[in-house]
Amino acid sequence: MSQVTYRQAITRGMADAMEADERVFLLGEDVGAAGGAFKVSDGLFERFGPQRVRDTPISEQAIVGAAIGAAIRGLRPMAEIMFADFAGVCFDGIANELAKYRYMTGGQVTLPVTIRLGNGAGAGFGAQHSQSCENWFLNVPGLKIVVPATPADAYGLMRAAVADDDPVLFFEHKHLYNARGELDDAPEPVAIGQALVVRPGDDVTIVATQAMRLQAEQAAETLAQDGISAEVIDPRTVLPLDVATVMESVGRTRRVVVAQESPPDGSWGASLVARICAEGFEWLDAPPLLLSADETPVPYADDLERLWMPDAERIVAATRRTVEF
Amino acid sequence: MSQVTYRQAITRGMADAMEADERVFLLGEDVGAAGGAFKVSDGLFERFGPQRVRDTPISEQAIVGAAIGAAIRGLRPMAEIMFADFAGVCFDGIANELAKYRYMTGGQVTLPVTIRLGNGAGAGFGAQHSQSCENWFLNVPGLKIVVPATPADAYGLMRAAVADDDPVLFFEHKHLYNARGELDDAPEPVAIGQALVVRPGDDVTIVATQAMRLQAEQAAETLAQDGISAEVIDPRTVLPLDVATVMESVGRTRRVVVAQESPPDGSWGASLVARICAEGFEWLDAPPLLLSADETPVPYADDLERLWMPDAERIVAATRRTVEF
Amino acid sequence: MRSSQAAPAAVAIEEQLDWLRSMHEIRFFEEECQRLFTDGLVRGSTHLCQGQEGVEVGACRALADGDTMTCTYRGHGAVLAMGAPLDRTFAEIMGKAEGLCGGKGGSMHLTDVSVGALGSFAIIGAHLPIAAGVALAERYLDSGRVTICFFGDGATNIGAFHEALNLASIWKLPVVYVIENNLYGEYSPLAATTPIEQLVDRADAYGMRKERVDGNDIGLVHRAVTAAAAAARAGEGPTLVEALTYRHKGHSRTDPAKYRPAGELEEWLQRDPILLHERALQSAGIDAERLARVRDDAERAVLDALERAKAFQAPAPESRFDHVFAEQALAQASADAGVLA
Amino acid sequence: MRSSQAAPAAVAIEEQLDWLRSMHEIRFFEEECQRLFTDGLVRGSTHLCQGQEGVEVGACRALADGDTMTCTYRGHGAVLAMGAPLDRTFAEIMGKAEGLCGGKGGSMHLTDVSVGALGSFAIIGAHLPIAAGVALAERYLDSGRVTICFFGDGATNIGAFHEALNLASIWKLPVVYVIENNLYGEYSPLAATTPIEQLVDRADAYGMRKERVDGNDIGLVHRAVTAAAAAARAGEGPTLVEALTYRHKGHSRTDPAKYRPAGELEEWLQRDPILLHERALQSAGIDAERLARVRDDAERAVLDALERAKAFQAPAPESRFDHVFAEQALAQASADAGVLA
Ligand SMILES: Cc1ncc(C[n+]2csc(CCOP(=O)(O)OP(=O)(O)O)c2C)c(N)n1
Ligand SMILES: Cc1ncc(C[n+]2csc(CCOP(=O)(O)OP(=O)(O)O)c2C)c(N)n1
Ligand SMILES: [Mg+2]
Ligand SMILES: [Mg+2]
Repeated sequence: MSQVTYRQAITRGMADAMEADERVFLLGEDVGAAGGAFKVSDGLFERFGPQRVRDTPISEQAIVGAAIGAAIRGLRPMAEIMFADFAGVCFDGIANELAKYRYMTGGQVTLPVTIRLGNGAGAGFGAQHSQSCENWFLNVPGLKIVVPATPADAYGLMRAAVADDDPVLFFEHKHLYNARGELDDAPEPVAIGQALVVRPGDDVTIVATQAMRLQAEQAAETLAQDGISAEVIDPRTVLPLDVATVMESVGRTRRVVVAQESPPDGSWGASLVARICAEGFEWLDAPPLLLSADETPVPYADDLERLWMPDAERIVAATRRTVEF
Repeated sequence: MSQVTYRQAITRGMADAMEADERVFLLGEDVGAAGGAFKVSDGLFERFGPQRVRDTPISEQAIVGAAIGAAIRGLRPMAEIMFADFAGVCFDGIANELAKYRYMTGGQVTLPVTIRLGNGAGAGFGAQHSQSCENWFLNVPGLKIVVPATPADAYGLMRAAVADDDPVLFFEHKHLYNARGELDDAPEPVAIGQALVVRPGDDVTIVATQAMRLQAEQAAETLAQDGISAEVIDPRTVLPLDVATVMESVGRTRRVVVAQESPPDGSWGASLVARICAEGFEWLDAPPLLLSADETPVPYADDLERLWMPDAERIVAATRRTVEF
Repeated sequence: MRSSQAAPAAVAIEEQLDWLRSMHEIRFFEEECQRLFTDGLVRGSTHLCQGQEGVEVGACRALADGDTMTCTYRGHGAVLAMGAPLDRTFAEIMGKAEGLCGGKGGSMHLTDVSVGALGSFAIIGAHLPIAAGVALAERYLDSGRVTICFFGDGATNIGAFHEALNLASIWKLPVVYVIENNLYGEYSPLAATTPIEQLVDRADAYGMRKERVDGNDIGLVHRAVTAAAAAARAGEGPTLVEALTYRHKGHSRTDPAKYRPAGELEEWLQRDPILLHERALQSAGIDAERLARVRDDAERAVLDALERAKAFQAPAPESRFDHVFAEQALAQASADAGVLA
Repeated sequence: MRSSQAAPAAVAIEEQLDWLRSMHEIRFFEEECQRLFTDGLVRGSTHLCQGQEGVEVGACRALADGDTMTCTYRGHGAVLAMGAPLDRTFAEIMGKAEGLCGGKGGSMHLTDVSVGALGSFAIIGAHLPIAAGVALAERYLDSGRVTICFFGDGATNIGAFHEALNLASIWKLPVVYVIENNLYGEYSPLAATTPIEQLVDRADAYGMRKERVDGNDIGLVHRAVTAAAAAARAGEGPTLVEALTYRHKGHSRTDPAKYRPAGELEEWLQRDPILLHERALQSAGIDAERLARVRDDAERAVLDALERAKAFQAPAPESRFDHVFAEQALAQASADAGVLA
């Protein structure tokens, strides 16, 4: 067991995956000698060489396409899209090709593609570099989408993603790269599609991912001091959502708050609320509360960006309202 | 008052908009002499000439970009993206540029851009030409998204979209092009963001758009024969959703079914359910029911495609379950 | 652009007869296809390739065993040229369970991986980067294989074309990009959308090898693609081949092709690739009777295949949940009719 | 590529002194900017343009009143060259209410429409089609105006580049595309990503006019862009200008630029555009004292502007709901803290 950063955990996840299987390789812009824009592939080029750690031109359509093509011929590509927002320029490749190719061919091709994307706000990068882009892809069957919050989950989901025979979008929260956490010396993969009960509780369930999960944990701590016992759940995968784990919790607590770093419409949070209502409407003692970011693009200025999205304090307030309903 | 097709209503909407304002023009692939892939711009080239009805190369990024650039210089472009699925190749232009440009510049630019997209399934076009792509853009603040179902709404929303100073995505359901309906001789614009109560009812509210709305009307007819009075609401705009009109109805009926032609996660239907629960949880006598398409890409074969999405019969069954809850 | 009426000597006559057979099969296949659609037996749309068989057969027959191919929605010919069975190809277009893709793909997505037909793509340009990826894998695995990527003249204006060719060139990938230049993108003549004379010159923007050929002369296409494939295998990187050809029919089922100048079609019919190849074979000593037999055999094969295809079953309703994922469990979970309640 | 040490005779000396002033302002601005970031007074990232001032000022000063410009995240210089006020530009980067964009945009999105700086774009390639659209509007409105679009060498590999240049060319739009070729895209040298020698040759793929210039010689840049703008106004369509230059600093705040070969920076510092232009002015008879005064005035203007900017207020919290839409009502409706409950 050691303390590592989220960034180091991903790096190690990729390195171990490459070590374990020669078909695994990484491609993206400046992922090689430069170690990636966020330094997540630091050292991989030196260790695995230019064949397996490949710098590309600034051509995201080509990156995603090349990953698809390589995958159908038996390789297991990891493609980096730097800022998740750039998925906009290769959306067709992800949503129309990668997600549908297997289905359209009646299962003739297998697409073990992992796409890594730097997600989220909080660092002053402005409207085009701060979105939670997992929400763009929720309505696209054929994809699996993971959103790790901790080093252990990041490592475990990276291993699972690369080992998975289906396309996985792996969202790395940029604001967490330097966050530290425990990582086992021989860490295991984390199953895709399995939520984690981060903190058990009895009075209310708080569901959150990535940076918001850390805020939710903080909020739960604060609430505990007031005698409110909040269970915190991190879905870790948003497509498909592990509704069962959430329902098990909500079945006990009968109250739920979903906190997310994005606007409400078309979000995983709204999708989860719809599923909670579908499966456990009668159990609920309070309306499910969806705490979202503002319905605006992400503003640049420090203060504005901070206000744009929920934080521990607002989660506390929202949870109180739900508990007191 | 005359009977026109949905296609003719859109054509007339564009023509009247161009007649009314010289800054309005149309660009897209084969929208000119050919009249568009779906013949929606038939006759416009002859009437308004090559300056105002512009054929482009097969370059959707250029189409959207050109519309943005022209708009900030005072024109009012209507851009056609033929099949909505092709929005995947110009997703960045729509979601990262068009939607955010005004905000990022603190209001220095105004973007009266209308983007027309051929939406939806039901015609055997397969997985890459049949999606309900409005769902891709729900999490992107800065856009308005309209989804007309009838000739009158198509005409009225087209006029409103072109007159609007903000970007509007105008989704035309391909399967409705030949559907007929009434159109006033001097038709009015339809306000963006206003739902329509299509059929009043007391026992349950059914919410649906585009092709599903017609199925919902049929379903209501069938239910009426069984003594179930269903109110049918067509949001007509899915961003922003007119939650007030839906809540007014649900406040009376206390039961709601949302039927849509897409998978559930990340859909406008799930977003609406989340909002209904937020605003009217206590009023509901039954869980809000979200009736969606299968969580798969759209299959090609006739029978499979028909099964893939809800229809009147399944809406009837779902509504019965909700009423009997 | 050179035109060879004489068949290239290097290719055995039997092989060249086989090209003829393949072109005939495609031609008859497309004619039947058209009938299926106009008779309303099949829905959706279809994009026929009559007139372009020379490019498709000429190029695919330049491949070796294990080589692969990707193409567009106008891909019936290319997929058949790779060796996809006629009956299961018909069946796919008819949405049958025994179709190449189990009825999931349809006319625009014909795929038969077992013969190297890796996929037909219906978003313009999307498969060009995918083909680069296929070639990257061949390079990575040191397989010695090459891949062909077919696309249209209109597709050279989309962004993915640019990114794919640049990537293929900088990495010297074993891919042959073949433009089937049939003079139109949907209803637009090339000159209306593309400000240069020769599309193949776009190769220069990527420092890429290039070759422009008469696409209706199957011998020339075969020779050009053979050379390009050899170069690719030798590590010399990709080639952009522009094959000039013509589609005899409209863009799609609903297009009467009224935008064509008078006489254009007639002129191209004179240069029908089947006709030209038959002439070449006659010059090489094959008699008319033998040629007629090839044609008739092809026709019979197509009609028989169509009958078989018609007899195939529709896909089982539950099959629509298959093949979303490699592991079925996830898709099955949603098989309960999409109701959240 | 020609190199002119002598200033082009056609441009008045006063105007050329003004170029120098503008380059100095940009240089000092960027130095202060860097300090703001390294001191942690500003978050996020910034992309500085020291060394590229010759391209930005040379090109923008070739424009006439009412002409416009779009650029990238590395756009401080271009926006200032168009005449954006120093203080409000600083203020935007500092996220102040009085910033050019009210603090909504930041370093990567500097925009001042009032001076024709239509926007800075941070997704590579995205603004190239937008610039075509701006030019289309000028054409449509018969305004006689032209627009400049700046972008980097690395951006020539993205799809939007291809689509935009093709469209601009086929429609003969009045736009001047200027590649600021600073030899690197982020940390990658051009040759690692781009298989051709001269980026400007990509113009041939679009039948587009082209010109390659020493971007550190402001006179040559000015002359090339003046000619391109004149051609554009005359209806002769767009030009692709490649200006060879160098960024003195790393790609962004966090980049120490270790990937550069030893001596490369030093060599380029010898060819600093400010230095070269000062020499040219000296040859034209301007004395050292006058040159020093220009420099000092620029420095003072920048430092004063920075002081003013520091004193500006942070944006009001509620201002974050403004400007999503032209009509405010819609955004305001969601101002109740994003809670669905
Ligand atoms: C991205 C995208 N835009 C538009 C279309 C619609 N479309 C289908 S075929 C076609 C014309 C293509 O022309 P070309 O590349 O010359 O191929 P051809 O059809 O002539 O074989 C168009 C525009 C599409 N499928 N994908
Ligand atoms: C679509 C997209 N991909 C990647 C990036 C990340 N990125 C920002 S700057 C840059 C390098 C651009 O190089 P170049 O075009 O030469 O411009 P320069 O930075 O040298 O001015 C990259 C890859 C981006 N902003 N957008
Ligand atoms: Mg064509
Ligand atoms: Mg550069």
